[in-house]
Parts: sequence; C-alpha cells; structure tokens
Amino acid sequence: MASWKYGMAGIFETEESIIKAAYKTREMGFKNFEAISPYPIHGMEEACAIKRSWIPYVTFGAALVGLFGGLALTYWTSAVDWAINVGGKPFFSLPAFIPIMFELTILFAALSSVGALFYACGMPKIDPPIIDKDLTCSKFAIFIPNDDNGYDESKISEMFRALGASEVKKAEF
Amino acid sequence: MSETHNENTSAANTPASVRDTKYWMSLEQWGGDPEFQKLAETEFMSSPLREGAENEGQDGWARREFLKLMGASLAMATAGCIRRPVQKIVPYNKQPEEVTHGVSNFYTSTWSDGVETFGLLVKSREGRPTKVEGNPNHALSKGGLSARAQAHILSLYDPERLQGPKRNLQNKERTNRDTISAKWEDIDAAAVKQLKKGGVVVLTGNLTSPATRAVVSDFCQGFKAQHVVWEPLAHDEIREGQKAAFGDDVVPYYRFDEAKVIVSVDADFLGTWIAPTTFTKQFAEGRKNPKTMSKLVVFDSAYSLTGANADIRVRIKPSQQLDVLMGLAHDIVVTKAFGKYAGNSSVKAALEPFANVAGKLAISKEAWQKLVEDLIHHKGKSLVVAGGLQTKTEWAHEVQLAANFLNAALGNDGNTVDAKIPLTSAKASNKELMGLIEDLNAGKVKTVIIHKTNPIYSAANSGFASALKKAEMVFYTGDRIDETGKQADYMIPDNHSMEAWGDSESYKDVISLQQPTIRPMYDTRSVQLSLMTWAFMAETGPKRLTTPETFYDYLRNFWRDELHPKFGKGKSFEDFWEDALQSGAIGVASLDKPSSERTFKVEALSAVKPVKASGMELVLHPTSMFMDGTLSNVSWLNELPEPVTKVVWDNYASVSIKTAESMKIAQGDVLEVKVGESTLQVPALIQPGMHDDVVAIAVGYGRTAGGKVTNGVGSNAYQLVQFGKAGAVYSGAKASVTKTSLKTKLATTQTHHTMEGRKIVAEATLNEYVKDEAANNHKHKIWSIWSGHQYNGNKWGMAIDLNTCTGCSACMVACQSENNITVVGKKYVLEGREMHWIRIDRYYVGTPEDAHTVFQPVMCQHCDNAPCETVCPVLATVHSSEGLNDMVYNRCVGTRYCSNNCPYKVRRFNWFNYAKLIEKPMHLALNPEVTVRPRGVMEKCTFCTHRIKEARVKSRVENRELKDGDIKVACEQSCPTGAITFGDMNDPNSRVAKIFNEDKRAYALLEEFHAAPSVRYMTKIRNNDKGGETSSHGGGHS
Amino acid sequence: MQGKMQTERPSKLGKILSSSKGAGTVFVTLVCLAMVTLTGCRSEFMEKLGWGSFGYNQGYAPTQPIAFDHSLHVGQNQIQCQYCHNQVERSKSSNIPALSTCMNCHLVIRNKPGTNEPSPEIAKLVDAYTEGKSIEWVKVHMLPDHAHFNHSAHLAKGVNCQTCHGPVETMKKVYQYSNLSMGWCVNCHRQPENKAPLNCSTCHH
Amino acid sequence: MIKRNQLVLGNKSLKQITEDIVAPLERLPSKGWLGMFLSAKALFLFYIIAIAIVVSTGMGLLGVNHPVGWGTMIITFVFWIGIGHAGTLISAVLFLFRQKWRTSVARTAEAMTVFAVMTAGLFPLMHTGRPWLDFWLFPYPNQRGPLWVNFRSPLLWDVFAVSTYATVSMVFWYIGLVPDFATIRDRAKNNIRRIVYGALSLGWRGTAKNWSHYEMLYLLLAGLSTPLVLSVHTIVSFDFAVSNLPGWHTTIFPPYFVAGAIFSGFGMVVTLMTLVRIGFPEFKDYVTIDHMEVMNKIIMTTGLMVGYAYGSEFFIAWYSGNAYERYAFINRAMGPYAWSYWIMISCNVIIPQLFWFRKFRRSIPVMFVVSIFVNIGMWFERFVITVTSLHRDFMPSNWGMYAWSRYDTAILVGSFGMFLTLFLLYLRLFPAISIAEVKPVKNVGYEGGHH
Repeated sequence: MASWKYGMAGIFETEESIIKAAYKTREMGFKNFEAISPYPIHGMEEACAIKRSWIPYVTFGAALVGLFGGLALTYWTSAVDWAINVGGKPFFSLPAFIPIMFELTILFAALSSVGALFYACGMPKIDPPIIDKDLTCSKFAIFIPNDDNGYDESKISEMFRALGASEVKKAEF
Repeated sequence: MSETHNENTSAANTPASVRDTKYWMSLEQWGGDPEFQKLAETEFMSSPLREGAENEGQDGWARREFLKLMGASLAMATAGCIRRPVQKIVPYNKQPEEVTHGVSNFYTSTWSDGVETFGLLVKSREGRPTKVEGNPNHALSKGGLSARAQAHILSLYDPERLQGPKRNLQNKERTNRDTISAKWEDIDAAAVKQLKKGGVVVLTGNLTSPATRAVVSDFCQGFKAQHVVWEPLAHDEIREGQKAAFGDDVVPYYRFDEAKVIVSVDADFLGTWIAPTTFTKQFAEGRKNPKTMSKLVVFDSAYSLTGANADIRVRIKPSQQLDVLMGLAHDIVVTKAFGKYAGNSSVKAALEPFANVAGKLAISKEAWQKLVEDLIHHKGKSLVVAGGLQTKTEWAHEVQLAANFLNAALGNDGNTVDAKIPLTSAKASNKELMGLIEDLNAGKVKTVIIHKTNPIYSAANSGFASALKKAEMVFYTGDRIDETGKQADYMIPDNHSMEAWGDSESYKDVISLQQPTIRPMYDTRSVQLSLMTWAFMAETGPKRLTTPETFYDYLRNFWRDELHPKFGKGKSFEDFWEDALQSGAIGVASLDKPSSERTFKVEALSAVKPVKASGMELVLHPTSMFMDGTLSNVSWLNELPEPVTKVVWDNYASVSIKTAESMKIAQGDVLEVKVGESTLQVPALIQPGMHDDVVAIAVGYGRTAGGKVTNGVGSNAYQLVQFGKAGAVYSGAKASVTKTSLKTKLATTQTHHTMEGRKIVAEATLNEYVKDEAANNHKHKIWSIWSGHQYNGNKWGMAIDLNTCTGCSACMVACQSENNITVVGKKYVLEGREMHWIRIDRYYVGTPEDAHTVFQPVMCQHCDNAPCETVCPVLATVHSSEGLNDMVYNRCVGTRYCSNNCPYKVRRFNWFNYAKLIEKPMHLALNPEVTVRPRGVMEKCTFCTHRIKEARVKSRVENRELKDGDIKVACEQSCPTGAITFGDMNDPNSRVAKIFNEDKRAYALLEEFHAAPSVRYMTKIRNNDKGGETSSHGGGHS
Repeated sequence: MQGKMQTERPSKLGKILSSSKGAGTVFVTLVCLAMVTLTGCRSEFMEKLGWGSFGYNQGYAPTQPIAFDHSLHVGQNQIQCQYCHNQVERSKSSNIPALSTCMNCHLVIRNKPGTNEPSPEIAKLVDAYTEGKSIEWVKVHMLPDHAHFNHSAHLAKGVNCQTCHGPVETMKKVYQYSNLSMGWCVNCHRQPENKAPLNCSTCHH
Repeated sequence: MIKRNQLVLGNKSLKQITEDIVAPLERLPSKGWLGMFLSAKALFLFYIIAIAIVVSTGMGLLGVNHPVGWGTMIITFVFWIGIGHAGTLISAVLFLFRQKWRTSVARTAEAMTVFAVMTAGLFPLMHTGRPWLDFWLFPYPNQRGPLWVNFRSPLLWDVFAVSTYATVSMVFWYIGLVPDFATIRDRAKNNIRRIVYGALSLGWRGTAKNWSHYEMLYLLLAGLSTPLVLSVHTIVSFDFAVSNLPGWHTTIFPPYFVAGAIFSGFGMVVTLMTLVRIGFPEFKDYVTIDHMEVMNKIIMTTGLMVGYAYGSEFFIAWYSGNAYERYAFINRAMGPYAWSYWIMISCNVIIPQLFWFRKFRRSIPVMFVVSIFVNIGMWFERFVITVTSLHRDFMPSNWGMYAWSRYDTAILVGSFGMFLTLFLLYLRLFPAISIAEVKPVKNVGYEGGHH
C-alpha cells in the first residue's frame, strides 16, 4: 500500500446492507475491494472471502525463540561463561530458570505478534485519506479501486445505488 | 599450591624470614637510624634540657610528614564514592628501616587500667597503631585482652584530646572562667615557684608502673610532698581484711585454675573484680575439660557476669553476704567439725549466731549441704572470694574476715590464695582520700598534682570538689578538661600510653615494658618528665630523679638498678633490656613459687556480728565495659552491650520482677533512688534473678565533661556513695525507691530472652554429660537433593565452646576494631540497627526468679547451602572455593533480601552513610585491609578473609604450606578463654577438624534447617549436681 | 453526485512511514544499534575498536613533580625494578622509593645524561632531600574502588612487572598501560594454567 | 436460551454511543474533576519529594531495620501489582470466556492495570540501598568479566515478570485503543486534535482485512496475557514462598496471592467505577448496575478463596508439626501485630459476606464502602505476611519490631497520588469505554440476544 488508490466508494447506513453489498461486489467479480466499518462485523470475512489471519504462526515462532532464548541465556551465563557456586546449588539449576524462560516466551510472542499486525495492516500510516468521517462512527462503506478488473464507474455507482447506498462518490483510499 | 619460583621470589624470601625472627619489633632497632634520634628528641620535645630551636623545626616537620603519610595510605584504605579523584603518593624522605608500606608491624607494649595489666601487641601500619592484641608472653593476661584494653586505642585518636598545655583562668569561686593555651616553659616556672612553698600533694590513681612509682616517691622526697592514692574501684577492703586476719596488708593472688570448688560472694572476678581477664583465663583452664571441670557457686546481689557463668547462682542482698560466709563457716567448722579451727571455743562462739542461716537464703537445704560437703571434700583445692563495690558496705570488713577465715579453715590459704604475690598496684584507699579532704579543708595543702584519677566525678559525694578549692594551685594531667580538669589551674596533659615509655606491674614481679608505638600526636608531655623537670629546676630530690634528661633514661636506669639484678640471670643489661622489649614481659617464672599457709587470727573473728537490715538495699557495681568510667568517651564501649542485660548507651536501676510488679514499674520508667541525703534519677530495668530487696545501679556513667560521646549517657551513681571517716560505703545502704512520672527507652541489642524451647544453646548437666557425652545434643537425619560442591584445598571452619565462653564480649570489640565496624548510637540501636558482626546472644533458662544464663557468640555461619546467596539478584554474595560466604560490598545494590533469608540474622545493613561520620583523627584507627562500607550495602562477618589472605600470601612468599594456627581470626585471637577455634576442616589434624569430626558435644546451629553451616557449637555443661531436666531440650525439629 | 476529491495529500514522511517496508527498516536498524551497543560492552571487542579505556584511565599519564624518566633508568642504565621499588616483593603495595634511595646514586650524579651541565630535575630532588621535604608524586595506577591488589603475591607467582605495567623500560613518562577493569583481572585469573583463585574475596574484602 | 439483560441501556444508535463515550474528551473539565486532579497532583509531588529525601539520605529513614528488612515499599509494591490483576483478568480472561458484559468495563480496568503496574514497578527499584545501581539487575554484557546476574533469585524473576507484564498489558491496552483513536480523529473539530489523535491511531482505517487481523491479534494477546497475569503474581509470591522464613515458606502462596490479587483488583475496579459513574453520568447506560453486581459476585467469591487460604495456612502450620512455622502463625494472630491480622481478616473475609444479599450487591453506596474496605484489608494482608514473618523468625535473640516512620506513611499515601493523577488524566484524554467493542453488543438483550 505504498501510495493511495483512486476508485469508487459507496456509503451504507446499516450493518446488514454492507454485508449484502460485500457479497454482491464479490459476485460482480471485484477482487481487491475494501469493506470499511467502525467496528468488526460478524460475517464480513465470508462476505469478502478473507482468509484466516496468519499472525498466529508468527506468535508461535516468536514464542519458541523466547523459550529457547531464555534457556540459552540462563544456561550459558550461569553454567558456562562464569560458573559461580551460589548457595551450594548446581550451576545449571533448571527449575530456577523456568520463570525466566516463561516470561521471555510471553514477551517475545506478544511483541512480535503486534509487530506482525503492524506489518499486515501497514501501520503506522501517517494521515491516510478518509472517504467519510463517519466511517469510524456510524456508517459503512465499500471501496473499489480503479485498477480492479472490470472497473466501470457508472456500473459500480449503479450497483451501489441498487444496494441502497446512501451516497456514492469517487474517492481516494 | 606448589609452583616454581623464579629468583625474584627466592630473593623475596629473605626479608620476609628476617622479619619473622623479629616478629615483635622494638624501636631499639631504629638505633643507628637518624629517624630514631629525632624521635627520641621529639618524643620529649618540650624538655627544657633540650637545646631548642631547630628541634622545633624537626618536630614540626616530623608531624607534618607523619600526617601526610597517613593521608596517602588512608586514601587507599577508604576510596570514596567519587570516581577517581587525583591521588597523591607521599613517600618517605628517609626510609625508616622496618616500615614496609602496606605491611603491619607488631610492637610489644603494655596497658593497665589501674588494677589489671595487659601485655600488648600493638599492630602498627606506617607508624600508626591500628589495633591492639594480647601478648601471649605476659604471665597473667597470656594473650587475653579485655574489651576495654582493646578499645583504649580509640582514646589515642579521640578528637577531643587536649592538644597542648592549658591554663584555666579561675574566678573567685575557683571554677573555670576561661581556658587559654600556655607554654610548657611558663608552666614549669610557675610550678617550681609554687612547689617551693611546700604543702604539696600528689594525688594519683593506682600506679601500676614501678618506675613511675619511683619517680613519684623521689619527687615527694624532694618536695616533702605527700602521695595520696585513690580511685573508686579501690581494693582497700580486701587489704584491711587481710591485715586483720593475717597481719599483712596485701591483695593476694587467687588461683581459680587450681580451685575445684569456687564460692564467690559478689566478687565479679569474671567481669570487673581485680584482674578479670587473668581470672577468666584461669577459670577457663579449670573448665576446659568438662569431665574434670571446677564448680562455681555464686551468691549474687546484682546479676553479675560471674553470676551468669555460675553452675549454681543464688540471689542475695548485700546484708546476706555475711550470712552466707559465716553460715558456711559454721556448718563446716562447727557442724561438720572440720579443719584446724574446729573446737576452738572463741571461733565457735563467733559462728554460733550464724547457725542454720541457709533457711534465709534462696537456696535449697540439699544444695547448701552439698556445697558444704564439696568444700570440705576439696579442702585446699577450693576457693572463697568476696569483694568488689557490691561488698563495700558498712560490714565490708567483716565480710573479708569471714572469707579469709573460710579459706584458712579449708586450707586454701597458701594454695589457691597466694599472699606471696600481692597486687602491688592496689594502693588506692578511701581513708587516704578522706584524710586529704580534711587537710585541704584545714588549709594544710597548697598544691595538688592530680594524675590518673578524676575525684570530682568519681567521688562526687565526698566533698572533694569544695575542698579542692582551698588549694592554691592545682595541676591536672588528664587528656581533657573533664570534671576535675575544670577546677585545675593548669592542664598539663600526659602523653597517651601509646605515645610514651613506661612499664607496668600488677601482681608482684610480673612486669611488662611499655614502649611508644606512635610519636606524640600533640604537644603533650609525660607526667613523669614533668615531675623530673620540676625537681631539676628546683634542684631538689635524689640524683636519679634529676640527672636523666628524659623519663626514658630514668626508666632504663631504674631497670638497670632495680630489675636487672633480680631478673637478669647473668645477662648483660643490654641483652636483658633487648629481650624484655622483644618478649614484652618479664618475671614469668615467679608465679609458680609454692606459697605457704598463714595462720588466721581467730580473735578478729569475734568482731563479726550478724547484720540487721530491712527494706530495699542499694547495690553499686561497675560494668565490664565502663568500670570506673575513665574510658567512657570511647564509642565502642558505649555500644558494647552489657554482657548480661544487653543494654547499651545507658545505666539503669535493676529491680526484680516481683518488685517491679508490686511497684507497678515498667521497663524504662524513671526511678528516684534516695540514699541518705543523696538522690539519683535512673531508668528501671526489670531483671530476672534479682533479690526482691535489691536495687542495683552501675557506676561509671553520667559523665558531665567526659567528651561528646559520653556526656549525658546514663546518670552518675557515684552520687549515691556515702563517705565517712571509715571510708566509703557503696552498697548495702538502705535505699528508698520511688517511681517518677518520667519515662525513657532503654536500648538493648536483644529484646527477647528465652529460647522458646528451641535447640539453640544446647545445655547439659555434668551428670548427664558423664552418662552420655552427646547429652541433649539431638542430631537430625538430614539428606540433600543435590550432590553439592566439592571443596578441595582449604575449607575454613570455626568451633565455639559454649562451656568456656563466659560472654565477656572481648571478641565483639576485637571484631569492631579489626573490621572498621561503625557505631550507630542509642537512637538507632533502639531501631535495631546496631552493626556488630559478631554478637553474643544471652538467653535465660529456668524460672524467672532465679534465671540461669547461657551465652552464645553468633557470627556469619558461612553455610555451604547459604540461603542468603540464593536470593541475591546480583551475585553480591556467593560462595568461595574455600567454603567462605563472600560478601562483595561494591556489587551489592542493597535489596536486603539476603538478610531476610538468613536464619541466623547475622547480616548488617548500612542504613546511612556511616563512613562520613568518622571524625579526624579517628580515621587513623581504621584497618586499611578492610573496606569501609558505603551507604546502602549489606555487610557481615567474613571470617577475617583478609587475614586468611595475608597468611596465605606470606606462606606463598616463603614458599611453604599453610599450617593450622597460621591464621588467627580477630575474635579467636582476642578470646581470653580460647573458646573460639578457627582452621581448615580439610586438614584432618587441624583443631577444628578434630572438633567437627570427633567431639560429641559439637552441633550445628539450626542443624535441621540444613544450611550446612561451617560453625560448630559445643554443648554447655553445668556442674550443678542435677541429673535431669534442662530447659534447652528438643526444640524445632522439622 | 459530485466528483470533488475531499481528501488531503499525504506528506513525504508519511509516504516513507506508510510503506510497511519503511517502518520495517526503521525497526531493524534500531534493533541492530541496540545489539552493537550491548556487544560493544565486551571489553575485548571495545579494545579492537580502540575504546578499551572507555570509563577507565587507560593511557593516563599525569605530569609528575619531577620528570623521572624510566626509559633512562630502567632501559638505558639497566636498573632492576626492585632496586627502587624494593618492598614490592614483601608488601601488597609497591612502594615509591624514599628520597634516600634516589640519593644513593644522585649523591654523585648531578648532570643531565651524557652532558656535564647540571640537571634541574635532579636539583629538585636534592633540594627536597636536604630540606627534609617529601615529593608528592601523582598516583597513576588507581584500582576501582574497594578492590585489593597484592603485588608480592603476583611476584611470588612469577608474574613480571611488564605484564600489567607494560614496557616501563621504554616509558619516558609513566602511563597506565592496562585498563585495570575487573574483566581485565578476571580474564587472566581465569586461565587454568595460572591456577589463580576466582573468588570474590580474593580482591574484595 | 435465557433472556439476557441489556448490556447497553436505552437502545442507542451507533452515533449516540460514539457521542456518549467521547463526550468527556470533548467538553471542558468539570469542577469536580479539576478539584480531584489538582489534589491528586499535589499528592504526587509530595510523593516525589518524599522519595527524593529517602533516596538521598538512606533507607534508614524508613521503618525497615534488622530483622525486618522489608517494609512499606515491598508491601505497597505487592499491593499495587495485585490491583493490576483485575484489569488484565477482565480484558483477557473474560474475553476468552466470551463474557460480553466485560466490554464496557474492560478499557478502564486495563487502564487501571497499566497505572497500577507503573506505580508498583517503582517500588522494587526504590527500595534498594543504592537505587542508582539498579541496572545491575539486568543481564547485560559488561566489563566486569563479564559478571552476570543470579537467575536463581526470585527478585530477578520479578524483574522479568513485572517488566514483561508492564509491557504486554500496555501494548494490549493500546491496541484496544487504536480504533477508538481513529474515531476521535475523525470527529476532531480542530487540527491539533486531529493530528494528535491521528498519530495515536497509527492511521487506522478499519477495512475488513484489518479487522480480521486485528481481532486475531486481540485474541492472541488475550491468550498470552492470561497465563502471564497468573504467572506474575505467582512469581511475586515466590519472593516470599521460595525464601525460607516461617510464614513465608509455604506452597499455598501462588494461588493464594493470585486470588488475593483478583480480589483486591476488583475491589479497586468497583471503587473507580462507582466514581466514574458519578463523574460521567452518561456512562451509567454502559456501566450498568448489572455490571457492578457481577463484579461484586467475583469480589465475594475471591474473598472466600482468600479466607480459605488464611484458614489452610493455619491448618498446615499446625499439621506440619514444625515448631517455627507454628509459632509464626500463632504469633500472627496473638503476637504484637495481632491487630493488623484481625484488620485483615475482618476486611477481607467478613465484610465481603454482605454480597450474599442481592440488595447490597446492587447498592452503589454499599459496594463503594465494601470495596474500600477490601483495599485496606488487602494492604494489611501484605503487611501481615511481610512484617509478622520477619519480626520473629528462627532465633529469638534477634527478634524485633518494625520501626514505622513518617516516611513510610508519606511513601504509602504518595503512591496513591501517582496512581490517581494518571487515572484522572486518562479519564479526560482517552475514551474510557471501548467504542468499537460496545457497538457490536449494543443489541444484546434487545432481540433475545442471538449473536
């Protein structure tokens, strides 16, 4: 999403209509259109045919890194690099190291998942164009970029009207 | 540790070994050295006999150089928090031969607190003494050193010492209006002028130094002066008793090591009576082997340290002292018809009134009978002692007679009581003081020279202060303008004993030499030289007084004429003198002379009549830290807990629990004690094991001009002393005690006094021990989930024998001095912030009425499974390869988790920046080997790891293995009873290893906790004829 | 319907950051920086970079009251270290020689080396000595606070002076050769062949 | 399917919801808020001064001594950490259990967590003797050999646990805020607002793809926070449980501490929420009395758990037959610090029993008072654990008392100043209820709540 796209946007008033609209738009053969809503809508994934998010794999990987990183750190520092007799305990006293390993697991997992989200949503974005101020409050919208196959402004606006869009406009997104 | 040495190392061996042969150096070795000439002069810098000018220069230079040098070595010792300030190194101009920078030298010397004399080894670094230790060559103290003797080094560096002679401008009430500096020359002139008028009195405390005694007597002879000896802790009652009983005016020598049964009536010979350290050593000798241990029965009117160590302790009031002694005498001589006085009618008559007194005492019939039998059974091997302030009563004379009679009847006289070795120093007498006061009031005395005694403080109630105003001129040799100094016209400060030559003899023919270990820090002059100077200028007195230029010369002459013939044994004088300096003491053999029995003058006994007394009785007693109060400005002694009560920074009125209940007294309530006309306000301490009719108060406190540290600490109990023609009455006087509305807090280092039935101090009676050596030493079955770590090479351990430890607390001061441990003051002790690395826990066992006491020194136990180490987040405390629990101050961030997790609670935290509080020149007493800890770090006992290191480096430089005994840690070194043993557990032949592996009494503290400490304690054995129960059974098994 | 664009143009920075690649690069560079600074603390690495004395006095060479030249005495005249620092074998601290030691030779030697005009530096020494004054040398080797070092022990082990003090025989003016950091001590004590103790209390007490 | 109570009252439209929630941000502060804020601020400054004095003079100013090495600072640390737990619990655990009612309280609860952890986090750092060296607690390469840290020390576990907890809960909270920031951005009247909140929103645009990733991440964070929040107080309890003092060395500590934490946390949530409802009346429709009741139920339950823990501690102490352990607990209930023990019991076990009655559960004044008591009680629980165990342990010779000083009071009171300052600022600057999360559930309870 290096730079913004131009295209047609239809503004809808209700949750139901936007879902309907999403289905229709997809039937019309549009691939990379965007459905915008102020809150996550149940069933929107099917409507737009969005695949399940891949973030969990990142999380899992990072978790493993954290876990074994923790193990390596504790083992190397207290048994290899400079082994010191502390309270008569063995140099490598695993039970005592588990909390460290656990906390590092969580830390790595959490932070890299967030990193993944940033990557996936291209955040942070500075000052992205806004189709309609109410899209983060009460309204919904479908945006079809002009590079999508079968892009035809008149046909699209017609379709949006048919779906009961309250407003149809050319927009940058 | 055997690695190849290159020639450097082998070269290094020579100086080291040379140093060894001269283990204790003498200043004589400076002989050829110009440095020494200078010292010899500057030491007596203001002698008019010395041709003046350039010496001033030299002297001035000398001190500058000295202080500079200190500065440098100190910068290294206490590197502060600021990162790398530019530091200067100031080398010598001319290298003194035996000073090796960074290496301590030991000089033999001696110190005496007026009665007891100690042989010293003064540890000196670059010309400044940093610690005093005991000199094993001294026939009496044998390397033992009391807490006070060790602490007296601080009095050398006391910032408030007078830095030169002063003159007090007196108003017409003859109290000090203003103090101005004076010149020695002017003072000498004035003095000579005054002395020529006659009517001179030299008032001194007990003089232990034969040479000084000679100087004084020569001086008196010269000026027709009178020599009066007085100090509060006089032993005149003993001398009078001996005189009346046997006709010779002596304080005899007692043999506690020979005695199998010891009966003490208020004679606190382990704490404060005559020569406590010597006696403690002897006492321990007699008890080291439990199987043959002696038996100590104490009739105690205050809870004394001796009472605390008694096998059987009976609480009495002063008026019962006579009952006890005469009662015993009656049952032995009359009832049991034992001894050569049995059947003597006059004796019988005298003893009759004391038949069956046992009933009146807090002791069971059986115990009393057993005691009588024991005494008879051990005839000639028993010992009865009575004395001390507690017995300075109206009937003191009779008490002494009775004690002497018992010893005579039991045939102890000549065996355990040796009059052939009298205490030559003990000349103080209250009668003489009263005489002096009379003469002063009569105006017979024009000039008084006061030395080593402070009557206006310690004879507060005698009228001395007002009498002294009648004298025209008063000279005072004290090191500060104290209570007496305030009334002196001239302050002629004496050198500190560490700055001056001298000698000391407590018991006859046991003489030690005192050599200066530091050049006089200020413009002071030894009192002997003052007297000599005046005699010289007045051209009077015997030749030997006026001819020598310095007291040093006088001393040598004195030794040549008086001592060399007696002890020289055909040696040339120079050799004799050299040896004396090397070994520090002479006259070792004389002690073992068999003495002879004397005959008791039975007629004297008829004077003894029962005492009628009722109501509360006053008991005054000294404490082992303060004694008469002369060293009370030493902060270490103020913060050293009283061995029994554990109170610091205060004195108090001890009353029994019952009395407290009946009078509704709570700990810290201020009581008003009224004796005759004099009253005293002092906080109450509720003390188990006190007689209900006794109120006991310690003397030596309540200084008003003693110095910043001591002023206002406690209240002056000397005000309660009743002076009369006969002398002074300290105890036994009828006292009326009233509770005031005031309250104070008494700071104690221990607030809980019982063991709660836990096995902390294991204790068994002798009978139990004879049956089973491991009696009451319950072992736990312990297993570990870890294999643990291997300790190859050395593994340090310590063993502490609770049966010989008397709780004298010498180790605490030794540790404080060795490890630069700070003093925090009363306020913070109250908040539990005292810093002692080694503390002596005291628990009461038995009933509150007559509670017995057990002592237990506790320091870091250096556990192999140290709980403190596990919880330190930054590895500031970890285990060394030699089993030491290392504490790294500069890594510590101060979470205090280690202290929480230490089951022994031996760790101390620097709550504030105490190092900042060290006032100059106190910093010169710091030990450069031990870091001065900054704020916010934890500290604790290190097993004197620096001493271990020192010894190892030495052994390595000398290319040999460490052997058992090479390392003596500070507490071990100072312990008069040798209760502490330190060594290598991996060396099967070391003393510790033997105790750890073989001794049945050895046990680990909180063993079941399995911290695996490297310290073992050995069961305390009580020789009290009981077979069964002691209250330290079982305890926390987990 | 009106075709008016009602949106603002994004800024330049916006463009960079809005590209996820841009954000990624920023993040990665930050991480790398962090890693460098951390590993940088490893003293060996720092020394490679020549920052070894960072926070330490390595190379510290203060001017001394007398410009004593070791290269002349030790290097040229072949005087043993222990001749002047004569207590180093039996003391923890190596002594700065007393003026009397210097005067052993300088009673006779008064001139600049190889010339016969008198040396002002030696003059200072002689004056101080005759006036009975002491020279206030500036301390060069200062250990970190609370660390104890024992010269005699190291000599006895056969460590020679240069190991720690560097090529003193070539120094016209003495400077601190090693950084004297704890790591520096430990790295030598660690070597098994040195059989040196690694206990904390070896140096800290 | 049971009929659900309405989660949002008054059948609001999406617009209304948005307006209600952002209202506090868009109007001028009320007098009440201003008053509270200024006093909190003053307290905060006082706090900073107190800390400055203590750090520059020495720990000796506080009551900590020998043998009681830990005092107010550690007690209050555990107290605040405990408070924090309710937030994460509501937002994470209840989210996993699909508890829809959480949506309206989650945001504020999380904010509370973040601020509580910030307040708590300071204490372990300040209470050291040399705070300026605290960085030594982190394992970083250094020129000392390098000398690392002791990973066996519970305090080090704390360092990791607390910092992880702080980071993760802060991230979690922020991620939740992002869409709402976008909302505010788009409503912004003036430019500064738009830029500030725009920056905060990280350019959120709410496309379906974003939402699907977003919801997944939210689920993951919730899943990670749940074990985390449990681990944190477990590890804090290890500070005591892993050491070996009688009264500390007990296996029950981890669950007992966690229960206690949730207990105190909800206590604090209720306290704050009642205040918020008073301060911002429009929130009454979102934070309904039903919400409060549910939380009160939790308070009662956890209160019972804590009570059970107190009981079982005593039983085990007796049952173990360990003399030291026994004494420690007898000493708690009967020793010189008995008063603190009984304050704890009455505040934590007895008073919450009021909530057996529906009437009290739903009465704002009652729940407010009770929640205050719960907070007091939980502080004293930590006091009892820390001080009474330390002041009398193995060797009677060094038993002692805690020397409470006025600096202890200053530190304790001051910490509330810090917390309240942050919290009040939050109420004015951030949407105190999650807009994006409330909207989906606005219909719950209106049409028989399918979803």
